[in-house]
Amino acid sequence: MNSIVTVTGKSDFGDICSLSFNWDITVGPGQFVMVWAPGMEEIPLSLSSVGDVKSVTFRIVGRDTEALRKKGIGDSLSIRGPYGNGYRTDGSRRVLVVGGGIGIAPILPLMADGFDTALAARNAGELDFALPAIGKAAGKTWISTDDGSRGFCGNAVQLVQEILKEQEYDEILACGPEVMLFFLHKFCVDNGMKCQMSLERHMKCGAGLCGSCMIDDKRVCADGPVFTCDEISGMKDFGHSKRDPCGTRVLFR
Amino acid sequence: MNSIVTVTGKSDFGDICSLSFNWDITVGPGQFVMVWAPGMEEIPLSLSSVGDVKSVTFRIVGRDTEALRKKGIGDSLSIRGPYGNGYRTDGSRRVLVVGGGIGIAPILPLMADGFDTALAARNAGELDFALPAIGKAAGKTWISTDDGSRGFCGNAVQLVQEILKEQEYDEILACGPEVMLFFLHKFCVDNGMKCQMSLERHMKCGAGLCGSCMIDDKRVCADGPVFTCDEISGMKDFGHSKRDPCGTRVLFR
Amino acid sequence: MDLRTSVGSLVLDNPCILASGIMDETGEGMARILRSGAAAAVSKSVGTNPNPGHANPNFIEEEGFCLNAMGLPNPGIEEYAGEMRTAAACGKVIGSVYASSPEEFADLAGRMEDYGACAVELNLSCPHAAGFGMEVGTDPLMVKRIVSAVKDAVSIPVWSKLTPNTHILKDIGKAVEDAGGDAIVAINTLRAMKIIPEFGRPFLSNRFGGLSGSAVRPVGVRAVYDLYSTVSIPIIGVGGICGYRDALEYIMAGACAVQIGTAVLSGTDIFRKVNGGLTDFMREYGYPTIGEMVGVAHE
Amino acid sequence: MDLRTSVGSLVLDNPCILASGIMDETGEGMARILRSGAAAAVSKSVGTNPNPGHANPNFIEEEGFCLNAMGLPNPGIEEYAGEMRTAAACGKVIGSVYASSPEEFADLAGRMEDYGACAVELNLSCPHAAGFGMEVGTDPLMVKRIVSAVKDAVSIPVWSKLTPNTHILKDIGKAVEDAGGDAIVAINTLRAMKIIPEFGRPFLSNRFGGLSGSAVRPVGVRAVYDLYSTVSIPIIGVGGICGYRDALEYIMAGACAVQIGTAVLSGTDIFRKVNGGLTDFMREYGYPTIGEMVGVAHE
Ligand SMILES: Cc1cc2nc3c(=O)[nH]c(=O)nc-3n(C[C@H](O)[C@H](O)[C@H](O)COP(=O)(O)OP(=O)(O)OC[C@H]3O[C@@H](n4cnc5c(N)ncnc54)[C@H](O)[C@@H]3O)c2cc1C
Ligand SMILES: Cc1cc2nc3c(=O)[nH]c(=O)nc-3n(C[C@H](O)[C@H](O)[C@H](O)COP(=O)(O)OP(=O)(O)OC[C@H]3O[C@@H](n4cnc5c(N)ncnc54)[C@H](O)[C@@H]3O)c2cc1C
Ligand SMILES: Cc1cc2nc3c(=O)[nH]c(=O)nc-3n(C[C@H](O)[C@H](O)[C@H](O)COP(=O)(O)O)c2cc1C
Ligand SMILES: Cc1cc2nc3c(=O)[nH]c(=O)nc-3n(C[C@H](O)[C@H](O)[C@H](O)COP(=O)(O)O)c2cc1C
Ligand code: FES
Ligand code: FES
Repeated sequence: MNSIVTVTGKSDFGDICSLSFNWDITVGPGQFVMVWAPGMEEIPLSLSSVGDVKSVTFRIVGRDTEALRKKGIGDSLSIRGPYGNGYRTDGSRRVLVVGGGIGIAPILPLMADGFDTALAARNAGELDFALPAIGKAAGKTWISTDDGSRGFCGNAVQLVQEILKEQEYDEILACGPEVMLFFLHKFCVDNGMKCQMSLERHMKCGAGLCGSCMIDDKRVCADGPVFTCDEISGMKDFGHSKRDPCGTRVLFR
Repeated sequence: MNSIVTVTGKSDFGDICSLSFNWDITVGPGQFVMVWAPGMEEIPLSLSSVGDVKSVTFRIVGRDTEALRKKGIGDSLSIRGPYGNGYRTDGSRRVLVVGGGIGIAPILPLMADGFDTALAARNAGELDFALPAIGKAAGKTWISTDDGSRGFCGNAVQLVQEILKEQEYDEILACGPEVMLFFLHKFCVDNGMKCQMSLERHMKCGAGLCGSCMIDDKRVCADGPVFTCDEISGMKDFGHSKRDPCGTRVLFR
Repeated sequence: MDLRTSVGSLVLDNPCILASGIMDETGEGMARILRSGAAAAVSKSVGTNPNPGHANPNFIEEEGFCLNAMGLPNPGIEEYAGEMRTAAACGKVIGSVYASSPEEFADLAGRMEDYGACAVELNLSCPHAAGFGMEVGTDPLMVKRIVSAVKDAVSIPVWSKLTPNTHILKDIGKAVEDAGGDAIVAINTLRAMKIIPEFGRPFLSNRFGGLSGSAVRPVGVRAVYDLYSTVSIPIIGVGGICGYRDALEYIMAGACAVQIGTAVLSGTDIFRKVNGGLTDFMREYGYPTIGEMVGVAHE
Repeated sequence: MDLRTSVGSLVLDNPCILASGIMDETGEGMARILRSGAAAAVSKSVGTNPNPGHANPNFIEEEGFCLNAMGLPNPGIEEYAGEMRTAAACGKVIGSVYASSPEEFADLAGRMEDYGACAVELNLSCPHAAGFGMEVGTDPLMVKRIVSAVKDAVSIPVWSKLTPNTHILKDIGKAVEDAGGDAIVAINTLRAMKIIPEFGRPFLSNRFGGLSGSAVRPVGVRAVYDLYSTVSIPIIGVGGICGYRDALEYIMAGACAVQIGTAVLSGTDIFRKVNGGLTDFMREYGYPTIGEMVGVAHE
């Protein structure tokens, strides 16, 4: 069932755009929706806020995100979902949340929930969209940029290493580019830390039927998008290959 | 949606048979179900008990009631419903329940609820099926037979007249042959009493769609089968004509 | 907002019509629906002779759909005169008829005109009546002959109700148009069956029945969309309409009016509810008339 | 209770098969379903060349049904070899293929045999792929030629998956049988459409799609019942099976096995649940084997 929602808020930060809307459905951090309006293809986007007002925050990377950014207050969107499992947090573990690049968007709800958070981006500008959330964060926040233009100079994994020098955590909840997650996962395994990571694959149905989003025998849309450290350890495709819209295996660069 | 239920109890009283079964659905007194098993046509029957164990009690008058009587403990029945509105009782009025002939079956749940009850039948034998219920009744009960073989000698309307000499009531809830209801309704109107009466017409869908059970512009299955004094007063067909399975109007004898 | 619409020359106060076979075996049943906000009511499909229809059980409701095999019960065209007159006194009534030959169709249609019908609807689509309905309505040549014969016999508009149980719906639609038919009604029910495992046999006495309700809406909307791209005569949409958004799907697919059947299960106020929802929608989305919405989904 | 059944010469551990197009674009997806209790899995329908399918949106779930227009995405028969081998190593895999000519069908089927398929399923029924599926599968002569060509090309059993979007299903079934087809699979989805009123246009990028899920079950059961009374080759039932009683409807209508698609939405344990329910039912109602239940609703 899709819902037709009306855009009630919009912010633009360079090539990152955020649209908010009222949608009366319970959603957990890490869950995603399929977003559509005439003139674009339907695309999966994580929810970047999950309270009474919901939002999606996306980087303009191609035709559909470009079309979506053209939407303004009062425009209608088709929203299918929420889909996927989301992050599981039960308060029994000390959790560090890690977001990289546009992968910060899906972890904003965790930040709003008060978890300590590490944010990594290429440069200061790419973090602008997260500043309002950082301002309101109840937990600790750390920042790194590849070029050192804001916060610690280095990547997400390096930032996490720094943080762990001053503070102890049992588990990492992360979202970001697969290459970042690949090394972060390796770091967790090497250091005996638990983790949950949100993965991405090409999605069509979003609901677990069509099989276009498989990593090994897992459906990213329905069995994920958030997978545990152990699940990821068993994935031959992780960091290695994905499927194109035909289902053909494509190796990462 | 039909339910397949298993017969758990059976009693036979001459040409009247009662089948009970477990059916986990909330039903009110006066509601009915469509009952079927292979080898018979589906027929409407009121529920003669509406607690955890439900039952139907029917007179054998033709092929389908004959087929249904052949069912025994352990046999399966298809039950559709419950359909119809049932009697409305809110405790604010002093109520006398009146059942005539097999029309006693649908009012047994009201008797079980503690209402005072008048039962009328052709002869003593035709009341046998109600004896267990009479034994357990918390309210007052009166009986009449046309031939005087049990209780007061006379018909239902005459019995009601007798009862009203000793006791006051605000409303009559009745079920029985249309000719009995016709005169009882006239009695109520003449004496300024409220009433609710359960009517019958040929039923197919039972659910309010097909229009085969109409009395004037009312669907007996969905707007009834229980109608109020005022509703009945406006019915030209009441006591006058019914429809055959083709929809052709047929005058009562 | 103006809910008025027209099906060819027939102007309706709103786009909601009672579908054939629903509370319309009697004149007073149709009259009630006309008082409940429907712009018109289609009569029960009536044949030459009285017909008790199939034996019970002939109906079952499940979540999302109903299955029925009433088998076209009706008192016959002679007896039905009174019902039509009662209903026609209260508003617009479309007389539905079924037959197995062009001549019989023409004869029945003529009678319906005499009885005061404002249009006649040819049942070329019932999926559970041997020798009638879709058995005649899936042969384009036969359809053409039937529609022509009826057109010759009456002066009121002639609607043809088609079945979705075919891969040649467009051909049948063309046949109706070629024969001079005034409008197409789509869809009738889908041929279907329910089996009760515990009994090891079909539930309906006729074994086969027709599927209606929400479940068939996407099929009906598609059928109307297909027809709208094929014929230029008006189309009336029917199948699974339970609310105003469902009605809009049909209208935007190309229907200038809709019929509501199974949703009467939810109450006879369904017509008022749909009309209310349409009014609000048109105000919010800036459509001044129903006509402006017809077929927009083709753009 | 013995859940074993056979489709012609092919013996299955239980009657539940994964339907084509569901989690079967990859070999590991099929392998997982085989581990989840399905007796066999039908592959995604594969064509000669890689095909990305229709653009998003191409799927929507509503209460009681799904609508999809995936458009037969697949990596092409060449590339699919690896997926088939992965799956076939874990159990029985039926290779589904689509094409527009008998020769192409024969070629693809031969490749599937080479890849280890235990049977091949001809997609003569997809309702939303121009030039394929039901566009070839509603012409009995064409169907006969396709089945004959494939029969000549392979030695594994040849199943034909038919569309319910036609009034000549029995004729098509007969054509399959006459051409030596080993089994019939019924049904594929119903051609359907959803329109979004607020946008005034169809939801699916392809506009038309296929209806699946509970809503189509009564149509599927009817189709199997119709076919069982017409042909004597085995029938596999599919469409809206969400529980064991749904599977029983198909079996009693005449199917010796069933396929499950949309209900995978409720979890991949659906195969185990249906098999569990069947076992309990057979114990309670005294059916020693699946075979004893096949077609009983015809008696
Ligand atoms: C579960 C999930 C959650 C996501 N959440 C976000 C988010 O919160 N913010 C955000 O900016 N992006 C998110 N994405 C990625 C987002 O879907 C793509 O950026 C978007 O689809 C690009 O579309 P495009 O037409 O603009 O670009 P295109 O030029 O079409 O594609 C650019 C790249 O985007 C990816 N992509 C395109 N279509 C799809 C598709 N149907 N499914 C998955 N990936 C696709 C591919 O990697 C492709 O190479 C998420 C993806 C997934 C799977
Ligand atoms: C709402 C309602 C509740 C009823 N409750 C009871 C009850 O609790 N106990 C009971 O004994 N009887 C009840 N009846 C009547 C019962 O349905 C009939 O006695 C039964 O259908 C007779 O079927 P038959 O084949 O045995 O007789 P038939 O020989 O077929 O018919 C005998 C008479 O029964 C009536 N009848 C037959 N079929 C139907 C039908 N489909 N719908 C309505 N009436 C029909 C007709 O008046 C007919 O003349 C009820 C009827 C209705 C409408
Ligand atoms: C109980 C019932 C009886 C019907 N009888 C007829 C009929 O006599 N003639 C006809 O053309 N259609 C008949 N139909 C079909 C409806 O008119 C309508 O085409 C179909 O049910 C789909 O619409 P819906 O989903 O709104 O019910 C009947 C449908 C039902 C449910
Ligand atoms: C997402 C999706 C994709 C499908 N793809 C195919 C396909 O490639 N080939 C095919 O023959 N059937 C395909 N089908 C049809 C199913 O195999 C099945 O026939 C139909 O969905 C009815 O069964 P169900 O109600 O159990 O899903 C697809 C169905 C769905 C929902
Ligand atoms: S996108 Fe279809 S299974 Fe995940
Ligand atoms: S029995 Fe069908 S409307 Fe009452």
